[in-house]
Amino acid sequence: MIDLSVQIGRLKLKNPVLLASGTVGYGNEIAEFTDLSKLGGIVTKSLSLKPRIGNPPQRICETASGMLNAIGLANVGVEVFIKEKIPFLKKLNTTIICNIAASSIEEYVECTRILTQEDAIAAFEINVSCPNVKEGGLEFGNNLQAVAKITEKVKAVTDKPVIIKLSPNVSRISEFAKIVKDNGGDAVSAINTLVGTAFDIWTRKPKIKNITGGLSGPAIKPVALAKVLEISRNVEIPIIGIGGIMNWKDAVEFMIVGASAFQIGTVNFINPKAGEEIIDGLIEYCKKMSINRISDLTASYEI
Amino acid sequence: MIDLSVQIGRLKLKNPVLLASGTVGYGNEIAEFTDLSKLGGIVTKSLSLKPRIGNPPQRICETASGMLNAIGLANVGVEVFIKEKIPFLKKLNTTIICNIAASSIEEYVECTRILTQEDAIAAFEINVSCPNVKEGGLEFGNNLQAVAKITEKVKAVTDKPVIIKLSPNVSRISEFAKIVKDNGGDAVSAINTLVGTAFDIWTRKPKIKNITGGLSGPAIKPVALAKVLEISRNVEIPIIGIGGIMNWKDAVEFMIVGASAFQIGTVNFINPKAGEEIIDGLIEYCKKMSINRISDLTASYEI
Amino acid sequence: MFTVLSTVESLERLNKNTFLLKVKAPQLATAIKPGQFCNIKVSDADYPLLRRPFSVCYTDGDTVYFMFDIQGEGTRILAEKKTGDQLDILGPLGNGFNTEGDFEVAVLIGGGIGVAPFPLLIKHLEGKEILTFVGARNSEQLIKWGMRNILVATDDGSEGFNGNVIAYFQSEANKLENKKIRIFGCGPNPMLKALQKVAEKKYDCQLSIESAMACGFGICQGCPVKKSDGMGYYLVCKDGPVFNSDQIVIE
Amino acid sequence: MFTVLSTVESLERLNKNTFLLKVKAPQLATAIKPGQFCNIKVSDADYPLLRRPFSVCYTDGDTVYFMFDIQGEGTRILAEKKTGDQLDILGPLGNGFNTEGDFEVAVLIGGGIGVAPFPLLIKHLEGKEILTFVGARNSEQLIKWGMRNILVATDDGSEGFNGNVIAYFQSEANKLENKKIRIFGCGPNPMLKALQKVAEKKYDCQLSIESAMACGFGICQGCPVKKSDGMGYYLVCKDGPVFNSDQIVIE
Ligand SMILES: Cc1cc2nc3c(=O)[nH]c(=O)nc-3n(C[C@H](O)[C@H](O)[C@H](O)COP(=O)(O)OP(=O)(O)OC[C@H]3O[C@@H](n4cnc5c(N)ncnc54)[C@H](O)[C@@H]3O)c2cc1C
Ligand SMILES: Cc1cc2nc3c(=O)[nH]c(=O)nc-3n(C[C@H](O)[C@H](O)[C@H](O)COP(=O)(O)OP(=O)(O)OC[C@H]3O[C@@H](n4cnc5c(N)ncnc54)[C@H](O)[C@@H]3O)c2cc1C
Ligand SMILES: Cc1cc2nc3c(=O)[nH]c(=O)nc-3n(C[C@H](O)[C@H](O)[C@H](O)COP(=O)(O)O)c2cc1C
Ligand SMILES: Cc1cc2nc3c(=O)[nH]c(=O)nc-3n(C[C@H](O)[C@H](O)[C@H](O)COP(=O)(O)O)c2cc1C
Ligand code: FES
Ligand code: FES
Repeated sequence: MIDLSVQIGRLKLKNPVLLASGTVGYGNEIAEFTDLSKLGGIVTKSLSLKPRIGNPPQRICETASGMLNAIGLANVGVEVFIKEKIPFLKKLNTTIICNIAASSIEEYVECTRILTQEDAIAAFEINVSCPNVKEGGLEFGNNLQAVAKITEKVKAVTDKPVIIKLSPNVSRISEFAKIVKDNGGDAVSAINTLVGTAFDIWTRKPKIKNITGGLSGPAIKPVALAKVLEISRNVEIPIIGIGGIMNWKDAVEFMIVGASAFQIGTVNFINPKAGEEIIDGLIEYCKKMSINRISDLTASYEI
Repeated sequence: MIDLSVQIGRLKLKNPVLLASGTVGYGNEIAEFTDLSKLGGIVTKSLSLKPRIGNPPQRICETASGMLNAIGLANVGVEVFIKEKIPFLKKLNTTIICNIAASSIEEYVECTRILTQEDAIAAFEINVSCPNVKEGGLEFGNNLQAVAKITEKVKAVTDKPVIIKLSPNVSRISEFAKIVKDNGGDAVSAINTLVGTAFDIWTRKPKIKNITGGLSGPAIKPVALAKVLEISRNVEIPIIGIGGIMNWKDAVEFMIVGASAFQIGTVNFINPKAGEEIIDGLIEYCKKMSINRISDLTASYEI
Repeated sequence: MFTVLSTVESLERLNKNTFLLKVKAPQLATAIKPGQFCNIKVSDADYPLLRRPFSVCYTDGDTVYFMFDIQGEGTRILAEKKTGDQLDILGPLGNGFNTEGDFEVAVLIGGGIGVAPFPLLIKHLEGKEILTFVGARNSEQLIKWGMRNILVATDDGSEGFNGNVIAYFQSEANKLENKKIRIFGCGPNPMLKALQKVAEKKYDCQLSIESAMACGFGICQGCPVKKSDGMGYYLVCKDGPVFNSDQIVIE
Repeated sequence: MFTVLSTVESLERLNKNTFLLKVKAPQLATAIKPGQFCNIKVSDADYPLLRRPFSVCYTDGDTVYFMFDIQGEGTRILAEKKTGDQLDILGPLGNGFNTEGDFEVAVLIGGGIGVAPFPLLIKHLEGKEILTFVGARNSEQLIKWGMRNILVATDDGSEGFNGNVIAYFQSEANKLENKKIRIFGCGPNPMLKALQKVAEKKYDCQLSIESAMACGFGICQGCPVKKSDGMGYYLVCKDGPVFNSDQIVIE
């Protein structure tokens, strides 16, 4: 028997497969396709204190081996989330990581303070890196002091593990991982989407109403791997790898370069059973490689 | 007749199509496939003062809609370039832009000082952004002060236009464009490759000996477009757009978001006649859109 | 909602740009309602990345029909499928047309490939009087497969009414004045916008609309359409693709 | 060097994993020398992105032959080509084997798909005595198409010599002692390394080597192989793919 469980700081997952924020909603639709209880966990859509209706259309567009999105953090807000979404999430029998995106440090703190009382939530992922909202998002994610402060203040209001989701749109992501660690953060997720755009050459208008969007999918995998490797080689902090994972091979690659667990995003849109299939693939791989504990893969690169 | 000529500061090109540094060598091999005299110009492989043998294999690997390279700036050095390559380049009847990559500010200056005496060279492109050499490269490209100094010092030793090739591996590329402008730079090229990596899951070794490489090709086009747009909206400086251009449509997109000219790189490996084909496509597009001067396309986005 | 590996039974060319694809997919064929759509993976590889949404055109026993126009790379690949090929389909998606309720005449108005969902709709409208307005640029691009009581309009007048399909409907509408009608519209946005205006406060009207989509089943939030009450957005894939004409604002 | 749009004449399966592809490409057929290769665009789309390099296997009139193993996505797509399909080929590339000079016996040693360039080489070796050592994992994977005077070695002993092809050659080498021989080797790196050692200072030996490649014609510098004199790198695509055994260091 292969031990698939992994530990992200104090957070134990039955396996390293997480569904990424913004790519599973609140779990209900995807549950029709796949048995979520088999997964390591799901990360819920970024929540803000008040509901957000999101950006006007067009919100997405396909690119070479990738897609751009500017959803604008459409979400139901903390109150409705607790009332309407948590009851369903509770029944899933998988680890629930609650992702929070806010426009001010105070809002991050306030959301966490309220949500930490919910037993269903095992940990928080703090999204300081959404490129698609004007007020906060990118500004925070590219600012070491802001990330330090958010980490520190959020930690102060919750006992649950706090994971900071980092922006790839920076020169040295490891500096951000370090500041998260120094301010008590339990782990980092890397990466969120890259800022990108696309224009219609006949109308000369952006294909996405928000002008720029976040690039995800296989196109960004090499960048994401390099970011995870950079953190892994420079900072001692658990890493959740994200970016372009389509199958178990990609997932293994992320663990090798340093990830303790990983999230799958865009692939859920194409193959909502990808999470389960990846678990099967991981087991086969471990057998072939005579690996007993999947966590031994983490940062097992040979350089 | 459509006027295809474009002006990059003081540099006039017969059309906006340039072949990117490192993807045409010194022009001789690709000349077998395509009539280089039809193109706007070619940018020669990054030169350093002394020859460099480059990185050990494996230097390249394919990724989803992209490729990683870590050539390590293999080049013949300034002396051999002048003696052996310039005579051929002279005969091409196209604009020659000489790209320089160095490990110190002094080396940049020294290379430029020597090369500026060559009539065949119309302009310099200063590569402050190669991710694949340890000493300089990335360090310079991510450091505003270094870019300022390189621009200023290189400008001091040449009367020819100086184009600074910017790194995309930064938070705000427009800050770099601004510092180039403030220090007398004539134009910027954007973008160089994104830092990326790939690992073999069976050996757990990097697929590229240098561990990380530069990501190019269609995968990076959305990122490159966003960087060009960011510069275009924030700094008044001519921009040469680069990144993932495969055909005339991609080229038009770059001009719409702000490029005065553009460079094609990876596509030369796949279709060495791409440059000529793009010119044909541009002409057709202009006809359809009733555009008389291609330069009217630059920054013609409707936002 | 589920994914199935269907088998291509045939691919037929209906006109220069339009194809009729039949796949064997028993589970889907049973589950589908008119106006619903499926999200199809056009190739085994990760390219093109996203699935492509297509209305279900018709079902017959175990067989599901799709009608599509070649638009770009994805539909080009789809048009190369051969009998026996496997096709990964996700569906059924969306809400479909509401055929319940009290009306005598079903007026179907379709522009271009917008007629795709009508054959199955017609099957479900048994017992009603049906009129199908079919519009196209020219007679070569007209799609008549599976339609009933066809009234043709072409932009260039090469067949039928000379003009757009909404104008044609308006010119014929007086003949329907004494009957209780319900309109089912599907086509490009400008057409739907015009239809919406015509229907305003006058006709019972359902519109099937398109949107860029990533998932097709409600998890990406990529497919918003503005609610007419100003209270944010519906998701086209989940809340639609069929809406009552007065529910939404078409851009 | 040029690009041509060739037409697929046939695709034949030689064994479980190996295919023989024939394309009509007159200009190429005339230009090509044994040991040269071509860089093939396996699909019309931008996916897979890069061309795939393949040795020319044989030429016959206007027809060029390639022999290939399915390895990954690119060769999988190539194996689906049908008669009449167009194929964009860039070539001829590299330097090819040197068949000039003074030798009596040509000893061809190939491992796996490494035998691909031998049929054309054999054609150009007319008048010489030829011995072809063909190695494979097992008899199922042996490739004999277009070879002459075949000496078989299989790793599992299922056919011919039980062991690798270099060991087999060594065991036979004494029979050639009085003749002037030239070795032509092609196959996986470990095999070539072993052959290089065997040939050292003893045999005239040319090796055709592989490398990851982007362009195939000398502009990307992606395909270095270390020079044995320590003075940097050769480019496999331009300076090779055939090298004298003592010119290079194989990793
Ligand atoms: C609910 C729904 C039902 C549809 N039913 C049909 C149908 O029955 N028959 C038919 O021919 N077409 C239908 N379409 C449109 C069809 O999805 C597009 O023509 C197809 O996605 C184009 O893909 P492509 O790769 O050929 O084009 P490309 O232009 O290369 O596609 C690029 C991207 O844009 C998206 N896209 C392009 N056009 C559209 C569009 N009109 N709507 C949504 N996304 C688009 C693609 O999905 C892809 O992600 C429907 C669309 C929706 C949303
Ligand atoms: C000069 C030369 C001649 C060759 N001749 C033949 C031949 O005659 N018959 C044959 O079957 N194969 C030959 N090969 C190997 C062939 O190029 C690869 O098998 C093929 O590129 C694999 O592509 P893929 O997409 O199927 O595999 P993937 O593994 O999916 O390819 C991924 C990437 O790796 C590269 N790659 C993978 N394997 C190799 C390899 N062995 N050498 C170089 N690049 C590789 C591909 O080109 C691609 O860029 C030759 C290679 C070289 C360099
Ligand atoms: C449509 C869409 C919506 C997303 N929404 C969020 C979000 O609300 N919060 C967040 O932290 N990340 C969000 N992301 C980013 C993903 O969680 C993930 O970091 C990114 O997509 C890269 O992974 P992938 O390549 O596997 O998709 C979103 C991504 C997509 C494609
Ligand atoms: C193999 C390779 C070598 C390159 N070498 C250089 C170089 O020497 N100097 C430089 O400034 N850029 C170099 N580049 C970067 C390109 O000039 C270009 O900026 C980048 O590839 C993005 O454009 P593309 O997507 O069109 O390839 C190289 C790119 C590739 C793929
Ligand atoms: S397409 Fe994903 S929510 Fe509608
Ligand atoms: S493959 Fe490009 S130089 Fe050899």
